[in-house]
Amino acid sequence: MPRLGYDERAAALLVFPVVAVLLVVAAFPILYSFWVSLHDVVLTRPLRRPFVGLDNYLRVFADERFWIAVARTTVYTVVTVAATTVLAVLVALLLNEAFPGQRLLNALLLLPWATPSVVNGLMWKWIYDPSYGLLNGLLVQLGVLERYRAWLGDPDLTLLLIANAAVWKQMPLAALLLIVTMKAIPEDLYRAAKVDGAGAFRRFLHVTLPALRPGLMLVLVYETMISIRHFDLFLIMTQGGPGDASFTLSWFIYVETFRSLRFGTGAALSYILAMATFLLSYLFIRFLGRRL
Amino acid sequence: MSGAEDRRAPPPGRAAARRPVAPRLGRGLLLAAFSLLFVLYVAGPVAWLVSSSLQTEAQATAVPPNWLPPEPTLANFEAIFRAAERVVTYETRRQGDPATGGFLPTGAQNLLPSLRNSLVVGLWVAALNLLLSLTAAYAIAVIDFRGRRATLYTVLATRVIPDIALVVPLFLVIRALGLINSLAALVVTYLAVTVPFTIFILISYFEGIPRDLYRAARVDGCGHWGALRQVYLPLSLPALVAALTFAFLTSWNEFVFALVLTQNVEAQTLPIVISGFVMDFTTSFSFVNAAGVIAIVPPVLLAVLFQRYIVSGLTAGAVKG
Amino acid sequence: MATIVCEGLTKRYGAVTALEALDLTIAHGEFMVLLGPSGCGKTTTLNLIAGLEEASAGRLLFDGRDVTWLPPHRREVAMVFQSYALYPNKTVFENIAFPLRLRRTPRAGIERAVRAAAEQLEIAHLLDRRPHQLSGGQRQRVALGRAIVRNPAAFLMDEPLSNLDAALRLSMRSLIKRLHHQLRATFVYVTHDQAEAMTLADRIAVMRGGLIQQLDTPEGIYERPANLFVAGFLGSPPINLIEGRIEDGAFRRAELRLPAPRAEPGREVVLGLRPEDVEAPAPHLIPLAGRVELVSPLGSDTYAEVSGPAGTSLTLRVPKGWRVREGEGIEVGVDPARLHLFDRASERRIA
Amino acid sequence: MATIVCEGLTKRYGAVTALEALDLTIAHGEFMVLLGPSGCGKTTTLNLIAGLEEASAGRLLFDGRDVTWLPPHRREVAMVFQSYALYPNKTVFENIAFPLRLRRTPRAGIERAVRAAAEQLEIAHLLDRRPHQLSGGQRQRVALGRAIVRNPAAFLMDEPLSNLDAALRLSMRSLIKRLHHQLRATFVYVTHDQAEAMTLADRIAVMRGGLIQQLDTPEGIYERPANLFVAGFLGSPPINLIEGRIEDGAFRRAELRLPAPRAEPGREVVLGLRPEDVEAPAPHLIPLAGRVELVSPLGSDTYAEVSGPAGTSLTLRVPKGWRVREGEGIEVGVDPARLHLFDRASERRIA
Amino acid sequence: ARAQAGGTVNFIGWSAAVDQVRAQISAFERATGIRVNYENFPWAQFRTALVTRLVGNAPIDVSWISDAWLPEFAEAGWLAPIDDIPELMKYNAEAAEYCTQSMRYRGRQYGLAYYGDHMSFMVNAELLQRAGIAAPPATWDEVVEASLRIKRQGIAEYPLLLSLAADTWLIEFVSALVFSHGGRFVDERGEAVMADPARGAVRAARFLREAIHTHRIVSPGAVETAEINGLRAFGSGAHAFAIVPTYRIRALNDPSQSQAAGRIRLALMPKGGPEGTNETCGWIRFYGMTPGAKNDRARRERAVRFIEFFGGRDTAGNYSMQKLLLTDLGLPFCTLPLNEDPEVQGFWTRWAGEGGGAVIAAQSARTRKKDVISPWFGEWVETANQAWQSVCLGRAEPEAAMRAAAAKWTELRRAFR
Ligand SMILES: Nc1ncnc2c1ncn2[C@@H]1O[C@H](COP(=O)(O)OP(=O)(O)OP(=O)(O)O)[C@@H](O)[C@H]1O
Ligand SMILES: Nc1ncnc2c1ncn2[C@@H]1O[C@H](COP(=O)(O)OP(=O)(O)OP(=O)(O)O)[C@@H](O)[C@H]1O
Ligand SMILES: [Mg+2]
Ligand SMILES: [Mg+2]
Repeated sequence: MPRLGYDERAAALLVFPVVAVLLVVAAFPILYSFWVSLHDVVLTRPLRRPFVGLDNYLRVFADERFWIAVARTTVYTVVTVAATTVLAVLVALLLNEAFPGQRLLNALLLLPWATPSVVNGLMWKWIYDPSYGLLNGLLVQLGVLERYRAWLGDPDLTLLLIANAAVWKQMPLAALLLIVTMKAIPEDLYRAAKVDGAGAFRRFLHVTLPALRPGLMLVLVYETMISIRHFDLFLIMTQGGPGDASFTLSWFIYVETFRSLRFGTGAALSYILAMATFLLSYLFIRFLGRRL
Repeated sequence: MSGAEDRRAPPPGRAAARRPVAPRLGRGLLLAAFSLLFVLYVAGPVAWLVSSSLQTEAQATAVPPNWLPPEPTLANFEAIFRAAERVVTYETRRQGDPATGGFLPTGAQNLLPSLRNSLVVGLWVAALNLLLSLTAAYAIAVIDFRGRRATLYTVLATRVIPDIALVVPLFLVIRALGLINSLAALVVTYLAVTVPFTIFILISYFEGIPRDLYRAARVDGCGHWGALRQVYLPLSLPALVAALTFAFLTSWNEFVFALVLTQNVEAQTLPIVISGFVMDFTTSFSFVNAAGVIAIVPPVLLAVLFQRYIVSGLTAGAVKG
Repeated sequence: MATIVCEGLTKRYGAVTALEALDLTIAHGEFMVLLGPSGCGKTTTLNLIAGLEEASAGRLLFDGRDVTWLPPHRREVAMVFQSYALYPNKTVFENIAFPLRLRRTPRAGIERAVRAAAEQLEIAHLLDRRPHQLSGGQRQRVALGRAIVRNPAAFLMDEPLSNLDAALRLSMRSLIKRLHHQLRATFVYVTHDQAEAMTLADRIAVMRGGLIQQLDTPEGIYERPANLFVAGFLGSPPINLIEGRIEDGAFRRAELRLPAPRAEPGREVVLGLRPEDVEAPAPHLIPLAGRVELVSPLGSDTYAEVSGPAGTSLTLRVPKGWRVREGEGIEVGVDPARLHLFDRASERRIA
Repeated sequence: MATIVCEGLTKRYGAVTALEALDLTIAHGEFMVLLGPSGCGKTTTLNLIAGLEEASAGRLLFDGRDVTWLPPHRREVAMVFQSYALYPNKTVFENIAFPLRLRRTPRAGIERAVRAAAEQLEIAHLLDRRPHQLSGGQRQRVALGRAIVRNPAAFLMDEPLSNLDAALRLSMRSLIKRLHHQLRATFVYVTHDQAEAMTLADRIAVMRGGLIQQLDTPEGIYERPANLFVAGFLGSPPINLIEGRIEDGAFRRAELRLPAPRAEPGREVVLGLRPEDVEAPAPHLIPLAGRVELVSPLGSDTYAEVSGPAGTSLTLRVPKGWRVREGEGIEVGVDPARLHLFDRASERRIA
Repeated sequence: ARAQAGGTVNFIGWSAAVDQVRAQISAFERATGIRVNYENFPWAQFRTALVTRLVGNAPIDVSWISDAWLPEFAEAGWLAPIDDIPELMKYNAEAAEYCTQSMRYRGRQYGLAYYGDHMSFMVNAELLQRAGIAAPPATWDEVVEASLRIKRQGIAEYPLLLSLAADTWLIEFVSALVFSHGGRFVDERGEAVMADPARGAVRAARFLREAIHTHRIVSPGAVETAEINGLRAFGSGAHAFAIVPTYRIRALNDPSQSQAAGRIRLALMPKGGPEGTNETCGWIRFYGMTPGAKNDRARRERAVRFIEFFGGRDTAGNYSMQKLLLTDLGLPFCTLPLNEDPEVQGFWTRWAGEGGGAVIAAQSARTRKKDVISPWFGEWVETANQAWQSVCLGRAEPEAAMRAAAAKWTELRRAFR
């Protein structure tokens, strides 16, 4: 059967600009770092960078630090993504209501997101500071705490506290995506659910939540993608410490690449992380996406 | 045929029964409580940022904390807005002392130019991003072409590799393009960084637009471009606002790429300049916070401008069933 | 079961008044059909009864209780939406089961009820599909299914059969009738199908522009339309209307003369003659002759457009077994008892 | 104007076959009505003709040109969607004007065309509203308006009048008819309304389960249904079907005996009698007696359910002017020429 | 005089002393006619930015370099030796030996100093006085004793302040502790000895652990206290003792920057344990030249003049930059002749108190460079940092932690061959 291919041609034309930009800016770096991951590139030995196949990957798997990093990354990512998502749903529900002042709250929502990451990191580090931090100040003034204490220095809390700083900053995007998804839910469905006898909570459960699927997919995919690779907060707040309490994969990659100058294993680590990220995203998309 | 209107005079208006207050009150209280929590959580830290930017360094690091500025001072802001490009010589150099309030980190004069750089980059990225991702998202969401899903996954896959691994090769690319230390370098980089996800945002929204509308447009005589412009564009305003905000703020926030791709005030963006205030010898938190406050203002203003496009019921009444 | 009382219910959308001071009492277990031209406020009425819109004025009582401000999910009414409003993420089964789930019906009970409903609606083979995989008529039946599995105080149905074929519509109609008999629930039903309205309704409310024009039994509405509008609205093809005046106890228009004993002399009137109210000429009938202009065979019946006496143009149903041809003459008989007379100024029925 | 030829058009959705090897030729300027039960593939056929779905197999020709893969906007067809598919962001005016704008019609021309169409559709007062501010029937008319302002090669209309009241439907019907006469464009029209189908169609295609059952003129379909399905599908209330066998040139079932001269003896058959095909008894008619079980007055007509001879249950239209009561006897006459005979096994028409 | 030489020098540094650098650049440009293209990044991101540029072959001529990076950068071929450039080598004669040593790798010298400093032991004289302690403690045991006394009297919750956050400063802080305990990380042959309980590293680790967990004289928050936060905390007057880079003395005694101003005094690094010495750890930062600059005649000439002007004497023959850094920021220098400068002497007296200058000089003479500097330092120090932090957190035995650090050292050293 002859196929005219109008659709194919239109699609190609419409997708082309993006592909072009990505080819120019993204393709080379990605392929280059993949090439590096297959070679023993250690910058302190510039003259030898032999092809080593998957050796870098094997080396990484054999490194106990890798497994520590995997554990830290898992905790951090799960906490961050879960907290962001839950908070975002709540915030979206609030801001999707019509009430006086709702527009103001909508504007406030942008505040954390618009705070530059550098400022965000410093601000939270300051808030957590053991000798003049606000958290200490607040808790002492409220009588919860007797005297100032170390927060980030407590290895059991470090990841959670960094996660909190991350959640604070990331939640607005997640909430915005969910709000936008909510705005697209046909009013008719709520009307049907009301008539079917659903109160506010059941309407949320049976109408809002299912309809939020695409939004949740966006949120989960994006938050996973960035949380699992989060880096700047660690640089500013703990540098992997105390001990190895915040030694995450992305921090490991940074250390391996820019501190140890081992570009080969750094790239291999990056690709391992990339695979994990992609797999997770794929699962979210397949699970929550409609036609994707 | 029916000549005169047969309109019964409306019966004397029986007013509707008074709407009961209790349920409204309950809802109001609930909303108020949640709003309060929301404001505390979201705006609390920023409020502290503002408050500390109005304090001197010593006041800001006092124990117990000064929640409100004891003697509000605009010195930090004045410093930023007064800071002018100057020739630094032995005579005009500054000897740092962060606590006096008169302290001004070197580079303060770069803050406003970098604000401009950030704005320019952000707006370009947002605009170009929209062009690129709208078309691509439309193609992927609406057109049934071979490789539809593969395209999406490939595009997304460009964003799974940690930035830190891409820094060096990206530097090589931008250098090869001769764009080092230019805003254009940042614009293309951020496009590549943001486009995959904005495409994704738009796709997931487009899929929710009734397909019969697309069909109607096609039958009425729209090609794909027409359907995109006439149906998908106007009906996805909220998603467009989200995507725009995302693209803008991502460029606004981005740090690592800007760090390696720019060299000076010609192209440096806000985060780079602000992080430059965090110096080895003298860091003024109150000043950094003042800069942070200034950095927050433009995007929030923009957001307020665009927020009215985030509305519901855009497709109400379009289709039945 | 519920008595539904609307007291001066009014609904305004900005400058548009969709419903104007509606007074309507629907008895326990009554089957009320709302009839009226497009945009007359039928859907609005249902929405107000269901609580989906806020009344601009007026009160609504269920069994004497003021429910004007009661939220819809506390009202225990089932509704079939004109736009279906199916849950796109749920399968057909889940769509129909949803109201039952909300009422914590046991799993087995739900299964049984949904299957039974689907069986009756002839969509049992579609239970696993999602709404977007259904045809228009199938969707409409799912919407109907979602209502009929319930046992509410009142059913509100907004043109629930409009997209079904005649055969299916017939069986759905009897399904609804059975449901009504079984549950004795109150029904408020919107339809444009005269056969549906006539067979289902205990009473019909004919509406126009947000106002009720006539509220009566089906026969009452059809045989004694309260005004020109109601007369013209029911019946397809519609009633023939002829303007004239009463003289000497008879309707007169030029050479046309028809007996009208009870009418006040000198009045300007409109005479109504339904197309189907003509028969073969007979002694007890008034003869009516004309020329056939156009013949439309509808299968079951044939209609003819006839240029009648006094410059009138009439649509008549050709009596069974007759063969008529365009351009030929025709002569029929009319039973004077089946003529309708309306005042031309007030448009009200005279006789 | 276009001849539309479907050659083996097939559409599958996964395991579901919506349309199976459809062969259909629609001539230049023909008015083709698609008729069939819900879910039989009517909408699918329109979608394929418009190019909105990809055929799984088969070809589509417009005027002999293969357009199977031609994108919809190059096909110059206008379509009224079953779901209306109005542009929610555009006003009614803009909705109707949209196809004209796309064709770069001059501003004044658009204004005129849209106003004229709106006038005819009785929605001229709604031109500034947006779709969500309209009632169901008003939306449907906007959808219709968007099609009729155009001058395409073919009109595809999917139940365009289903949500309109009878009066409006009648005037819309004649509007469409006029349009057809004026433009002599090809029409493919889906409806469930028998009157619409009969009055508008040049030919009717009766479909079932993705297959065409009969393709014929309206009279042909009604009077000579090709099989049991078609016979049962048209007519409301539907045809009465009585099973029996042919003996001695007559249909027999127990004591019931009706002449059937042309039928092959010994065959198992089904006899069809339409409810309206009974009259007052007369010498040239076959008498038929029974007991009235249920009377349903529809206004224009009254139907009776009658338990007839040989344990049959028949629905009959009560001849004009008769008064029947439930429980009483009734006797009517049947014209043998109006009886339908079908083979019981193949369900095909015999005579 | 020699103006109009023209051309540009590309110089890259971290965001420190920016105004001083720019002032000097103005002078340099005026004096030589060579333009300077000056880029700076925050210290935290400096290595990332610099490495990227170096890998990407960006046209850098001169860069600030930390002594810790020297072996790595030299091995990577990013730094060119300058010992064949007499204009620069002549300054060795006037430089502290320790500084020159710190810029050497495998026998070659790679630059001229930007500044050189060491970790100092500082006390808050007022708190000592309030606690009735006459003289600063001379050993770490005495520090513990004094701290406990101060703590008991409620004068300070955590009398000893240590900044042990996991950043680039950590190795310098712990090296000071280790050296003062008479310990070494590595011996002269480069073998790891840090795990040897007889050599000071383990003893230092044990001291840390006890100070935090047994005596509670050091805050558990030390592991998140970065150098600058430590400075603020000490300046707030809440601590009696601290290890602080010497140059901080200026800020600490500046009333506009510190509440404890005027009360901070310097003392020799306490001795730890039986083999204890007063040794401390020093470091230097220097001007390095890239091979790209060195291999191009014109660029090389400009770079040499730049380095000389900044790291040596300016065209007028003065050590202007060094003096600027000292007087503005308190940064100590490597150039011995400046010690005789009355202004410099006045500076020390003003900010470090009477005799302060002498303590600095004495401590300076007891300064060792980090013995762990090596081509694998960058990689090893991550492990070492974790080990030290684990000790501070009480999550690892000092011996085990040092063994882990030693093992890593040995492994990396072997692998490098
Ligand atoms: N996306 C789909 N997936 C699976 N089956 C589908 C899909 N779309 C339609 N069908 C099925 O295809 C058949 C034909 O559908 P179509 O819409 O053509 O019916 P129709 O004749 O228009 O019916 P109606 O009168 O109810 O509108 C139906 O049985 C329907 O369930
Ligand atoms: N949101 C709205 N804004 C303005 N007018 C509205 C709105 N909704 C409905 N209307 C108008 O109110 C009137 C009544 O609408 P309603 O839907 O009740 O009509 P209906 O009787 O159900 O008609 P149909 O048979 O066409 O469905 C209509 O004229 C309609 O145009
Ligand atoms: Mg309606
Ligand atoms: Mg259909």
